[in-house]
Amino acid sequence: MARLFATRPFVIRRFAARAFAPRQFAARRLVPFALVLLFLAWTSNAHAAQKPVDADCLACHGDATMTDGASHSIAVDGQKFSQSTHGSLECTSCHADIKTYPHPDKIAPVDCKTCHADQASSVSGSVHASASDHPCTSCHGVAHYIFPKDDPRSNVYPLNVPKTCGTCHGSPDLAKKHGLPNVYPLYMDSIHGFALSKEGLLVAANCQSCHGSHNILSRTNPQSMTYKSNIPKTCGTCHAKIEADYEQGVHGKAVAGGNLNAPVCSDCHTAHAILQPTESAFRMQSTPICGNCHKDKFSTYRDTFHSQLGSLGGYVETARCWDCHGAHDVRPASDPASPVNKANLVATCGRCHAGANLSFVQYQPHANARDRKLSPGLYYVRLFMNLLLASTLTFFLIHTILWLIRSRYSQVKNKSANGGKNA
Amino acid sequence: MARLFATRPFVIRRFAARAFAPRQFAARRLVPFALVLLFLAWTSNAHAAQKPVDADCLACHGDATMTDGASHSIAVDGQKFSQSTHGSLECTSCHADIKTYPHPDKIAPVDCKTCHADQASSVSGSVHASASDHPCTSCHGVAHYIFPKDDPRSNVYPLNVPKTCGTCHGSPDLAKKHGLPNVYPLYMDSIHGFALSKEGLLVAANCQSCHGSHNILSRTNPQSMTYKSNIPKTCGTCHAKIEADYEQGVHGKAVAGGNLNAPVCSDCHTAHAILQPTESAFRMQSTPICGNCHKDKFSTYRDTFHSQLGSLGGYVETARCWDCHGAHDVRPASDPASPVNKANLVATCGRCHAGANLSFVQYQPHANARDRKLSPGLYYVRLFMNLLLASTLTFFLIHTILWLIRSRYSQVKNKSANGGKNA
Amino acid sequence: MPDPQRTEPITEAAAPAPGASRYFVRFTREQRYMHAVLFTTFLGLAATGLPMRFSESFWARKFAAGVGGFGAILFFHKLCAVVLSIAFLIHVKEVFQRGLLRREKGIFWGPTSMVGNWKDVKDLLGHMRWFLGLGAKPQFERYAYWEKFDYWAVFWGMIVIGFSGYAMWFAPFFAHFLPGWALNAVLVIHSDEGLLAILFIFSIHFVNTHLRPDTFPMDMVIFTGVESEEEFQHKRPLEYQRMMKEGKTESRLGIAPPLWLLNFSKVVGTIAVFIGLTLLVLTLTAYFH
Amino acid sequence: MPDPQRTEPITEAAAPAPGASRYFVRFTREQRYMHAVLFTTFLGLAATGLPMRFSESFWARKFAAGVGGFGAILFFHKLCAVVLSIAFLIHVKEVFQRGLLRREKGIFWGPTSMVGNWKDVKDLLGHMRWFLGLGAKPQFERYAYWEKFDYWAVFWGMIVIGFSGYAMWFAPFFAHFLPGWALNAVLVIHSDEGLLAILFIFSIHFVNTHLRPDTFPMDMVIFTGVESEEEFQHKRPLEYQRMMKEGKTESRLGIAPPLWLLNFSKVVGTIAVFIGLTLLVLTLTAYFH
Repeated sequence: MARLFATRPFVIRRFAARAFAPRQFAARRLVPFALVLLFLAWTSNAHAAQKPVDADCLACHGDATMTDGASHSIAVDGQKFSQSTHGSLECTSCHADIKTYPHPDKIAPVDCKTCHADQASSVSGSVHASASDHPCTSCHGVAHYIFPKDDPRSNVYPLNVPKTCGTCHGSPDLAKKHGLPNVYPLYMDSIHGFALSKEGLLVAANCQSCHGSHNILSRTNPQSMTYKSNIPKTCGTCHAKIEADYEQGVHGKAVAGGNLNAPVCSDCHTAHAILQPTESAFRMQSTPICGNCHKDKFSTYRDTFHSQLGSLGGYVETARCWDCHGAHDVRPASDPASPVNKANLVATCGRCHAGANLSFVQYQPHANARDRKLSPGLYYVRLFMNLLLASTLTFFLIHTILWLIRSRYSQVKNKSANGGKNA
Repeated sequence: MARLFATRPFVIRRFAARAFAPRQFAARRLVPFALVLLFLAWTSNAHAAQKPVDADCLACHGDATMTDGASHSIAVDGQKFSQSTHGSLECTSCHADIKTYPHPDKIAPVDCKTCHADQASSVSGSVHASASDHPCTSCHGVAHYIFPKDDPRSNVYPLNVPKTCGTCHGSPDLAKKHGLPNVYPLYMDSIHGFALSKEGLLVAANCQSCHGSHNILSRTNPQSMTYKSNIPKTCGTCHAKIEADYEQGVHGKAVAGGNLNAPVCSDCHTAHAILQPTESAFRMQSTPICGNCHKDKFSTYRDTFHSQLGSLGGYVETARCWDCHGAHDVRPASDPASPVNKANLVATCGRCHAGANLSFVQYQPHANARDRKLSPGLYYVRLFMNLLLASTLTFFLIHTILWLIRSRYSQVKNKSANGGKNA
Repeated sequence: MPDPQRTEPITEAAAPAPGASRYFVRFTREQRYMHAVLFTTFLGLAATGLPMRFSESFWARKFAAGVGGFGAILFFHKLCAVVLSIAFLIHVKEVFQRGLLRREKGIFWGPTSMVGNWKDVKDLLGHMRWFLGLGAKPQFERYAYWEKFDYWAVFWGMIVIGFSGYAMWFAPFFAHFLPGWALNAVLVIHSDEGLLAILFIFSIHFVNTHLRPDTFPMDMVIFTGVESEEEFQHKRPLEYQRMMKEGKTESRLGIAPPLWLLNFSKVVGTIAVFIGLTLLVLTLTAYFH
Repeated sequence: MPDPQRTEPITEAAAPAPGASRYFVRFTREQRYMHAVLFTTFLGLAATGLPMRFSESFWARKFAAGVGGFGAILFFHKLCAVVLSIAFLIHVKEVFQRGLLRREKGIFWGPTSMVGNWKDVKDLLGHMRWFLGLGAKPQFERYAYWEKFDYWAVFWGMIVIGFSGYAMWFAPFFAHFLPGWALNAVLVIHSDEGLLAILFIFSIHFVNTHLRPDTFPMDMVIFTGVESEEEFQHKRPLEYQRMMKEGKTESRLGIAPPLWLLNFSKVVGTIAVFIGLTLLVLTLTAYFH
């Protein structure tokens, strides 16, 4: 249907041709009735006599079995149409080239742009610019039954948007063809997708909350809502306080300063498969994400009991990066507002460790036992322990192997003369 | 300041009086300068000469220390005012009775209704009708610095609404005085309050999402958004799918049919202290809520292992009411769409019990071991077990007590002749 | 961590000192070990079962939080259950082998059997008469009627609690054989029989065998296995006479319990009684709450 | 659940049959019980400690999920630690009492002491020479050098692992006495020393004392406490000679280990070795992953 409207003219069979189509028998019987209606319209509305009214059109197109020459349905449900957002318009408002009845075989495709010029211009600048691949109806649904976006019957009603976009973007083939990730299933399992599809939360972010609707641009385009440096503002549309926090932190300042290596929202939360941050899975997944950039900090974190216990899976409460450093307004430790500023350490550690005191917070959560200069005590302790472990095991391993060989040798030589069964 | 604007005329000290106030020395020095300005305004704008312009007003009111006869500040920060939503207006647009300069001692209070007639009429029909107790400024903030509601500086910016309403409704005294519950802390700890205040989520429900803004009505008023039978629609503003589900269920149908004893959203989720339903605390709290009405089902549920293990606290996954019956579209078991319909039981039980089969689902999750007719087998098993328990314990308790007494008697009589230390 | 060598004589090999009383064996080592496995796992099962049964009590939630959640409780309960089941099967296998295959005498019938007989009924009635001062104290054989009751109560309890427990654990499997209402009944059975066992063991059994004046504070015989001649004669006169008459005295002679065993038994027994009484108090408070 | 009476003679009191070899006591009951407590809690500590140390391995996560989460692991680890600490303190108290207060001989010095001496060095070197076929096998006294090493390794390990463990458990308290970096060091110490103990016990100790050809598959002496005269003479010639010379033979005489004890020891020992080797394999795979 969508392709029909936007890319090819209607080719309606002529009456003569239709007379031979047995399936259209019902429509044929309506012809005399339609002529009566036409006459009535003419007498009551003499100055518009030449232009057919809706009833005239429905006289033929109201037949649910009506098809064009290519066997595509050209039927219109008048009842449903009248409830749609365009229900108050007349057929000829859109099919403006039909001036007479009966109308010519070939009529012009309806051009939505006639009324919706702004939207059409947005689309023509977007990734969906190709009108033949992306007619308006591909998102807004069947042309005669378009509903306003706050109507649950609309294809662009918030709760229906993912399904609508998913018609194309849920297909792995399309994703492959355009080199896009297959994001539809990721979104559906995310906190946004779950809130939207399972809970039906109207305010939950759907595709167009982040990508826009008519003006969707590639994320490589600096004007795009999903261009890296625009992402905080895009997410901030809903997550206002988090955006404000983020902008105060080192990451936000770096991005604002043009450093596109610094992380934005989607780097930690992912773009589509966004999890509830209190969930076990998020806590397990996100620490390595920080580690992608902060390699040394991650490696030293992994040496700690925080990490060791935390890696056990399930819901483990031990501290992850953001539990100490803050999540969005990550600040340097020198900043008095940072939770890891010396003045705040007792409070920060004390959130988990009851009784944390000034000596307790001397603990180094990122001590590097391999760095002699930074942590000399720890370095030598580790060195000693490793040497102890290696030397003890090496010595006794050799000792044991020699012993084994020699014992066996003696045993075989003496034919088990010594040593009882339970020796 | 709020009271000042709405309830009493300005009483400005006359120049003569001001000359004796040393604190207003700065303002006094501005007088010649203001006169010059006035003259310039008069020469350049002759036809409006009588009406003072903003600069004239600020000549005096721009002094931050200026007060009225009752020592209330009547200073205006012109800079901040010009950024406010009314910044494009002139002082005399609102203070319309001021025609001349200097203006009279007593001037009329500004009436917001002049422009905002709809809102004023809404308020006058609401619980906040009393204009002296609830001037517009009590919610919209200082009169000269009102910002549009999407401006973070506005008192009615979504993230600021709870704090604004909390100014009055966060006080236990006010709650007590009006016989209202002290809901502010409950809201702030709820999932809505948390999302709004901790995460700064703009779309999270704030006070006015559920109560309205100008037209707040008592929940006993059938027109109120919080009137019991309107609550599903109110919550459905965001939770659209849940509302649709609810309307399909027995509870929704009962409420729609006028039975106000049936539960609406707030009966299970509470009105303000709404928890995340996957949270352990909600799972612990909500089963007894169902039990408030379904007393027999709750009592028989409590006899099951589901309940026994589930009551241990922490996150226990055993089935609660809605895990089997559905949460919002609770349907009678006879409905084929109900998860507890016979045809669906294997699937429903199988969600937790791997390997659930047709015989497994013969298990009665609400068997009543006290009901001989409904569960005869179980009834007699329980009877037998209880009799066994009671008779065994009773018999041996008597036996043991008698033995104890007799042994002690013998022991004392025989002066411990028999029985060694470790006998 | 072997200790530096001790120079004291080895108690096990010591002959009884002259003048000291002779000791007779009442319980074999296997029996004592079985009792040890039984009471250890029973304490474990009770300590994990009660929090599940009375999960709404504050101590159940504290306990669950303390040991790392309901999963840990359930895991430990099942672990103890499996160990106890294995011990029970070993016992049944042994009774079967000795009684039916090897046709040992005294397993199923006669004065040394655990099976109840007419004398037990008479002993019970006679004992009751004695309680009320209406007759002399009955003379007990090897196993007194309350000991037989203890044994069969545990035997029956094991089958009943065990079967119902496994039926809950593997409900989808058991559902193939059991009717629907039986799946409901197993919880009632498991929890009532378990409660009975707990209440019985931690009150009646403790008092009868350990805390009554004759044995206070604890009857060590299940730990040491032996009883002095006087005690034996006083408590089981019939068995003592029978032993003398049959000339089996020599074969029943044991050694005096070494001090370490008495001390060890006291410590273990006291801990068990203490845990048991604590659980009893918690159960009763939860039950009558 | 007492068993029907057995009619076999009581093994404990039995005199050695004529012609059978004599048995001598090497470990007292206290020492064997201490070893039992030690290896039980050690297995528990290793089984719960390793999943925490190698928490990123798949088996650690499986294990945590199986026993009800990390809380259960941590709880059980602390429980075993407390039991082992108590056992250790009892041992230290006893050594202190016997060596310092009662001034028993042979605790700190001499051939029966656990304290290393010049002979141990010579024995070690001689043993090595023997390994290489360069000399005769040294004659060992009561405790051979590798046994002394085992003892002191555990003794030292106990102090080091125990102290560092409690320092982590009660970090805010220990922070009063320890410098900041020590709070970091305790984890390194705890986990390295624990790993050393696990690797050592589950490979070297198992092989040295149980799996080498002379003792394969298991040296039962730590379970039974006694060794036959021939074995004793062969393995500890010096001690045997000293015992004969000092005329202490009588006081060291033990009884032949009863069959039940041998069977019981085999079962327990096999389970322990099996668990230990499993943990060893898991540790090595995780370490070299």
